[in-house]
Amino acid sequence: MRDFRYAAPTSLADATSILLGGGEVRILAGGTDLLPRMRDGSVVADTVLDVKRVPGMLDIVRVDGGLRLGAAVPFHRIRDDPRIVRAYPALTDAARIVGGWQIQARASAGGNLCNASPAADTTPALIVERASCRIVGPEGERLVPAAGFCTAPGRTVLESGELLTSLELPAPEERAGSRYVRFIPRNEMDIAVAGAAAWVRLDEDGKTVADARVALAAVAPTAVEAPDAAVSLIGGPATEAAFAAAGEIAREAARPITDMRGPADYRRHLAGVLVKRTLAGAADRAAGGSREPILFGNRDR
Amino acid sequence: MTDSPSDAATDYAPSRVIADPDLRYEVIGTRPVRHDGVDKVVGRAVYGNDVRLPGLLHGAVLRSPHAHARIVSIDASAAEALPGVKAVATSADLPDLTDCWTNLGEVAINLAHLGANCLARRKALYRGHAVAAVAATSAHVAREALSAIRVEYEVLPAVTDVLEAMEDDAPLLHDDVFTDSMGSSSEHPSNVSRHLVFEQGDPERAFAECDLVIDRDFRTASVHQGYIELPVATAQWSADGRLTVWASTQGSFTTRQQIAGVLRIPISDVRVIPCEIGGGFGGKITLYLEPVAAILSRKTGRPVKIQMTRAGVFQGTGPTPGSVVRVGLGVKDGRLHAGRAWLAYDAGAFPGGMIGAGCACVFSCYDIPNARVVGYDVCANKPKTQAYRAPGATQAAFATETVIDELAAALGVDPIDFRLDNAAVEGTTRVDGTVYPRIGFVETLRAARRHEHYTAPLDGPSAGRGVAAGFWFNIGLKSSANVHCNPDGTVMLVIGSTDIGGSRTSIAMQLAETLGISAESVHPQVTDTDSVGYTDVTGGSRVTFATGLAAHEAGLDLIAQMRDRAAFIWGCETHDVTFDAGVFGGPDGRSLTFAGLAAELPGSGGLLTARATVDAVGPTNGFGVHIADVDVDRETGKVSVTRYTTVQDAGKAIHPSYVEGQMQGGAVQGIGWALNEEYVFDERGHMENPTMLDYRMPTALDVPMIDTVIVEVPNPMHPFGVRGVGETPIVPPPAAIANAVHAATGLRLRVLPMSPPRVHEALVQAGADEDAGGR
Amino acid sequence: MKIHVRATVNGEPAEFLCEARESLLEVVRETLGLTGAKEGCNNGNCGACTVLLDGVPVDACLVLGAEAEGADVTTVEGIAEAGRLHPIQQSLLEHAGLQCAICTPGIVVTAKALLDRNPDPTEREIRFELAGNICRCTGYDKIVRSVQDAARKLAAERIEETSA
Amino acid sequence: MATLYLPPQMRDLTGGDEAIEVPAGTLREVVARVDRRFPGFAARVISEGGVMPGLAFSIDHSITSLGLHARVSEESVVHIVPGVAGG
Repeated sequence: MRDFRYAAPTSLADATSILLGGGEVRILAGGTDLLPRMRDGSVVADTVLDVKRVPGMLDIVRVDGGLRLGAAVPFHRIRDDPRIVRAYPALTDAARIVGGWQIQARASAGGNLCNASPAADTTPALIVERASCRIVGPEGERLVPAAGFCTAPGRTVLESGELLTSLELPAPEERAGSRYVRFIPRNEMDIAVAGAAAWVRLDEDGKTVADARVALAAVAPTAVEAPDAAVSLIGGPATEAAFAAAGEIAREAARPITDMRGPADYRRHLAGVLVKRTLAGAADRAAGGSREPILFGNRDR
Repeated sequence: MTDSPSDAATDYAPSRVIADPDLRYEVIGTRPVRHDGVDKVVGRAVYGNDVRLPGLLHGAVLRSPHAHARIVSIDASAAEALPGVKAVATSADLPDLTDCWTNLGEVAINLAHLGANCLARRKALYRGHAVAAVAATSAHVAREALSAIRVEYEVLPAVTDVLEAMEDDAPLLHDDVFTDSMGSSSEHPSNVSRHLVFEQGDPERAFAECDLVIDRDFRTASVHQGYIELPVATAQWSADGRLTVWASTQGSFTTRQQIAGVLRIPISDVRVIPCEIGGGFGGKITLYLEPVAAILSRKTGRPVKIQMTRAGVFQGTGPTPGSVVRVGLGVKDGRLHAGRAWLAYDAGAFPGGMIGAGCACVFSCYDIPNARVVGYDVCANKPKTQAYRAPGATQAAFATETVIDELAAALGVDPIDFRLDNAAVEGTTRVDGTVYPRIGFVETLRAARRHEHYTAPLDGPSAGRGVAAGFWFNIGLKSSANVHCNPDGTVMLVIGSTDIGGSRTSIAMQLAETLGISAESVHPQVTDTDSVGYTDVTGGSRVTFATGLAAHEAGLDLIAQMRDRAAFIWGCETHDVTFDAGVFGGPDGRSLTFAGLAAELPGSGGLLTARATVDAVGPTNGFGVHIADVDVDRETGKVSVTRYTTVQDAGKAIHPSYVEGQMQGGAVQGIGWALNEEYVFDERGHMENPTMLDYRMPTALDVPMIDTVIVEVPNPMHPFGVRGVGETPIVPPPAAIANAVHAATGLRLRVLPMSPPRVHEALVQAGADEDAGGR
Repeated sequence: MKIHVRATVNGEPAEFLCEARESLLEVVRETLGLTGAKEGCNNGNCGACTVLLDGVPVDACLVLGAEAEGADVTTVEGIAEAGRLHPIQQSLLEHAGLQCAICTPGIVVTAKALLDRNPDPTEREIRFELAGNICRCTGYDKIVRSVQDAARKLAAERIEETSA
Repeated sequence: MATLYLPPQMRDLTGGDEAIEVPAGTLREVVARVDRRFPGFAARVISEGGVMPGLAFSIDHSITSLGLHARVSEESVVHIVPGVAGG
């Protein structure tokens, strides 16, 4: 790759001015996507802007009962943070399975969002956790829901000079739980063929679904919600049959492509299977089940 | 043969060794720490890319973006003008060789093809074919300069599928390759470079006599050796004409021979220094970079190092052939009576796949009196295939072992019993006419049958168990060893076999046993082609067998010299001096230990050096039996291997830990081949997954512990009974797993890899068939 | 223009100049001469280049040299202390957990980090955390056993220290 | 007499016979004698004074590395097989 300017500003203002300073500027957080793409020539940069020294980028702080997650906080800190494990387990699930430990040591949820790969594992998790993306730019600050951040493969809502600084996770709700599962041919070090996140809140009886959300990975140009699948559950019993039916509905939200990682039909089928499984996991957690991530993706159900 | 408990010296026992209880050794069969171990765990061992030289330039290789194209012109002037760029090389810098063969011991190779594979001449024959190379002051500069080389291509239609490549109207790769049928040549050029037929008995009549006949079709994808070390070569062409090459190679001498042949220079002008090698599995026998680095060095007068990229490895170096195999077997009165097989293996861009081995292996485990085997070696627009651990055998065994399983099921016979009933034994004639010497297949089958795993309960309705057998020839070839005796009673052992997985120690242990000293008293080192006698490649499961034999013979030479010296010291005749278990004995009860006599050497005429060079015969054959448990996720089609046991005849395990390691490593490569590894080509013949992310080799999380049982049926042709071990373990896994998937699901999968979408589709299809049948 | 970087490497202060495009792997290997970390893929898929960055295993090929400013870098050369092998190194030797050994430096570094964090890992935990280190030779069995054995050795050392 | 077994694809030379009895000697002598009886044989197995690349002779069920120098005894059985390489 050709050489470039490396900048590691220590203030947001400096970062913004570098972003606006001209030339092709690429943002470096974990670098796990950027560097391979620069090496294979698919991305060219005049300036690489390392945002990890910008204040707040690596912080996890409590805000109003919720959590503010710096955009560059690496997955290994997300997966090990008891506050996240307890309150946002779908995010922990996703953080634990991106690449291997070495990748998790660098890659971040913010980077996952900005990279805007349809197969990003944490994006569906952020969507069902109702995370907001805090964006800072020359015009000031704005909040965008995680579900609306990616617009197409490799494209986001970020405008010129804007930077994703943090993810705002709302206060967790009572009797709620979440889960992310994905399907890969290996058990680690792979890209999702399909993925599904779910969030479920149960009624006080602990058996009826009070509210639900479902989001899918790798079956559409961006991570997408499957609201019909979620709505189908509300007011009904939290049973395997209901989750399976929701999975069938979720398939309709899938618009997968065929590529080297899997045929479209198979991906659509997987979407249904994974939604069923992820709903069961989320409901179990809502009912007080373990929030510890399950190590083997393989037998997860 | 009795089961003996595992080696008590270790606190874990992954392997049970089943051995002849009468054989007693002091060193052989123990598990010392390998001699090169510390360097390798602290990061000090010098691999090919760790070579540092003053003035070193870095090279990079430009690869064809097309699967098949005529190279109209190459204009490197813009690249040469870039700052930091010192030279550009193309095939014009290599001698234009017409058919010119060199014998590498195991195989003869066509140097014209080898040279044209190193740098494409006239045509690029696959996507990733090297077209030009740059030497520059840094690897970054060299890589950037590649984009400044202007190559004009005339793109030609490409063919990557082996059956399509056999069609008469297929795009023709070479106009000078004709079909060879055992010495007779086809009239017209063809992608089919070789046609083989083996036959014994009267298969046609025999099939008519059978009670049960099953014919099945199989396909396997191209898979890569997947060594972790990127191929790398450093060359320094000195003004005096001497060329020194630091190589990552399985064979320094065959590398020297290939370099000299491709560059048309005297072999004595080439010195190859083998570095530590980060995996090969057959893929680091052929040259890719060495001649290119050499000509760049000649052009610049400076040493040049080239390291491939990982994409370059996948796209430019040998996978093993993809295959289409049809196997039919017939049973009469419960015995295999007739066999027929049709095999087509893709050779890649140049002739010379593994079809000979495939044909000879397809029925090699069994006594099948009537058989006919037909094979084709087929050129296609893929990287030239190279050897990969038991090359050609796994594809064939996948077919045969699946059909065997189906026959056993149809007959209602236990699959191991069925194999026992039909097993090849000493005296069985293989389809290529070879008659087996003492082999251990029956013992291996029995050990598998007895293993607790075979009858352990399975967990759940989606679980299944399968077994399969595997065979590999093993080879002998040439090896040398020098032994220098030190006055402190230790010896230096100098060998030429590059050490890929602990062979320094397995060879040193054989010398130690011969000399009656400890393994730690032998200091083995691998040296360069100027410093030791000719030694063939580390491949063919031959090193512990053949280089071990050389070390043993050098040890015998040293003992003979030391007996002479003891006789001199004691004033007696040499024949009065005995040697037993490390002690020299003389008249009147005089004796000296090995160390005691070594201490006397400097003052009694000087220290001694011994040597041996052997052309080893009788490597005999390796047989293995694997038991695989799988769990099939019916909703996704994903197959998980939940338990795995390998049983293999090692002849005699010199260092059991490293024998187990070969069995475990081969099994896991076979599991990868079975489940997820494959070259995915698009319609243009471009590999779509040239990364270690998308070419999915097993991770630690994808496999269980691999249990091992070493069976020891000593090889009568080796002083310690050694048989080759390294290759056989990759042969059984795909069939064992396919048979396990059948046990779990009732489905027969006959295409590799058995990847989740493929298994899922088969499950859906079976469900649909069932529904249709129900209606 | 080269970038001036100050870091701690294997416990010693280190200063180096690098181009922005140079990875930490290139820096430790080419500039600092620490060739223990290996390049197997140069895109984070094999783990052969694993080093510790502030105590956490990373693929050195996916870190820019410039990012190491102020960081604490440990390569495989820094795992053994004063010539004494770390228990994971000793266990790999005793259990034949290496064959060609090109992946071994990465395995040593990751396993050391694992044992620092989790002194008594289960087989699954070992396999999970080592999944980013591809080994093509061993089939992982003996590597897993080596890590288990190293955990036992470390536990014994801790008991010894406590009783001493 | 030694016995040379021809692979199916060479039996056109002998009118279909699989086995040929030949007097012992070096492999070179054996090949020359067979060639005299069945002209064209040598051209199928010898190239540039050595064994044809890609072929190998197995004498008494062991591939010989001695090429045409190999000794064939009165009781020997000789097979012609394709060369096989290991990995």
